[in-house]
Amino acid sequence: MTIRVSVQTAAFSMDAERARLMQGAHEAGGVGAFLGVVRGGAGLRALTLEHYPGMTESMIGRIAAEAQARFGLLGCTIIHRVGRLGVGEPIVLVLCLAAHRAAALDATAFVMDWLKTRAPFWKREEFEDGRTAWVDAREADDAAAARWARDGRAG
Amino acid sequence: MTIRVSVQTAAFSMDAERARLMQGAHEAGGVGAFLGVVRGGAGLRALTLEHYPGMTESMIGRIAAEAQARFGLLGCTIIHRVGRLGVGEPIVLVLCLAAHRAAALDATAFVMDWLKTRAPFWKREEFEDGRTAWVDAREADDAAAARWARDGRAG
Amino acid sequence: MEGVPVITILYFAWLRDRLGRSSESMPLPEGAWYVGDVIRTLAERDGDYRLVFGPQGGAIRCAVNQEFAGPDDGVREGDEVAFFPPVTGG
Amino acid sequence: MEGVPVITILYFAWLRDRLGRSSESMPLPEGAWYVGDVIRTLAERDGDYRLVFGPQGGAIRCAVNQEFAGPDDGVREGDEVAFFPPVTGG
Repeated sequence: MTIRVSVQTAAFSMDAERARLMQGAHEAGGVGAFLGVVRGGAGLRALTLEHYPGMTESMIGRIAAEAQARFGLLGCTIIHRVGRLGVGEPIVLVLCLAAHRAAALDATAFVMDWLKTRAPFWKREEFEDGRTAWVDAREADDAAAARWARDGRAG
Repeated sequence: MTIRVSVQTAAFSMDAERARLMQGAHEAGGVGAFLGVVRGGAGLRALTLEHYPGMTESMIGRIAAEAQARFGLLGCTIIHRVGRLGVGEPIVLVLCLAAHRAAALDATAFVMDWLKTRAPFWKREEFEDGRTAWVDAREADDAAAARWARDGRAG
Repeated sequence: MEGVPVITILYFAWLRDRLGRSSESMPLPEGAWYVGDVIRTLAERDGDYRLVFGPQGGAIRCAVNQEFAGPDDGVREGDEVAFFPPVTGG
Repeated sequence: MEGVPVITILYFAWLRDRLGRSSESMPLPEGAWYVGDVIRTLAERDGDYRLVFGPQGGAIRCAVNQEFAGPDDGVREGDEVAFFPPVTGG
């Protein structure tokens, strides 16, 4: 089991991360993935992501370890960018390596739901007219994360 | 809505396909993805994938259109390789672009389940000792696809 | 053979390996004709055809003009009728 | 200040913007001390602190030594106590 966690300003490559994750994992059948990007609309120009250094890495590492245990993953990569990101730019990449597709995709959804509610990141929106505003947390994200606690699929 | 279907022998790039899928889709929030690879074990050396040209493309196109309608996708890319592929090599890539992560990941699972049961591909295994054998269809795949018919999540 | 209505039959995967061919033409008798009739006609042949299409054969799927089809689906002149094992892609 | 037990307080996102600082030290009185006590102490200050930590303030989360914590969690000398809005990553 390989867990790789990175909080970075730089862009990332899905191909490079996929190759790194799969290195030597001959029993792997597939990689589930989610790539989150800055969604445009309502005059949004960019987001600035801030985080709590130290706590971020530790919480993400725990989320990855929890996913590994629940879904029997062979590996998990979580990369989260910080800093200023324009509309359409990638924010987050989750890759979950498993023997079978159901585990890989369920684990990916699990990681994203927990990232949204447990990892200390905050987004500030910047609009075309120069206005900025901190993004409010969505109740829907708490609900999405909570379903893993009552869900029969795992644990 | 952009649907891209390709059946090819060549390798593919997740980064290039992701960029192509997202081109101009400013309302997109994320990409759900699955990359299937040749799983090793039991002395397996390679798989050879055969398909039914014409019917394959038409069935995959329909699966993508069905996913778009059910999950409100902004785009869907399905690339399936044919020919001889060694252990660890990518076989299939599914990318589903949506405004929100749940739709993107659910659609990815939906596409994979239907690909396994409706797209006319066949795999022949080739072992270290030179033996070859056609892979039997898994009943688990029929069950996975059937759940979308009774599942309340969509249609 | 001019004037005789025919269908094209395609074989994939282990069916093709076993029968030693990937396609053939089959003349179509007069009257209504169904996928089930094509299977029975093939099963009545000797050797490998009987093994593949007879009651001892493995699981087989069929498509007519690239649409999945069952024994009760009709077959007409010029149709492409494909036989293959359950699919194993993805 | 030598010898006086202190904790470090961190502020993130709109709390930091509103308070105009990202961190500060707070002396710790004698006896048992909890996150709720820290919040009350900050809310009793003037101006922006009262707006942020008082009953009219927005939703706030807390972490003690980088673990999520609630009002009943203890605080000890040298602890890092962080206040921030509900998270919005991913």
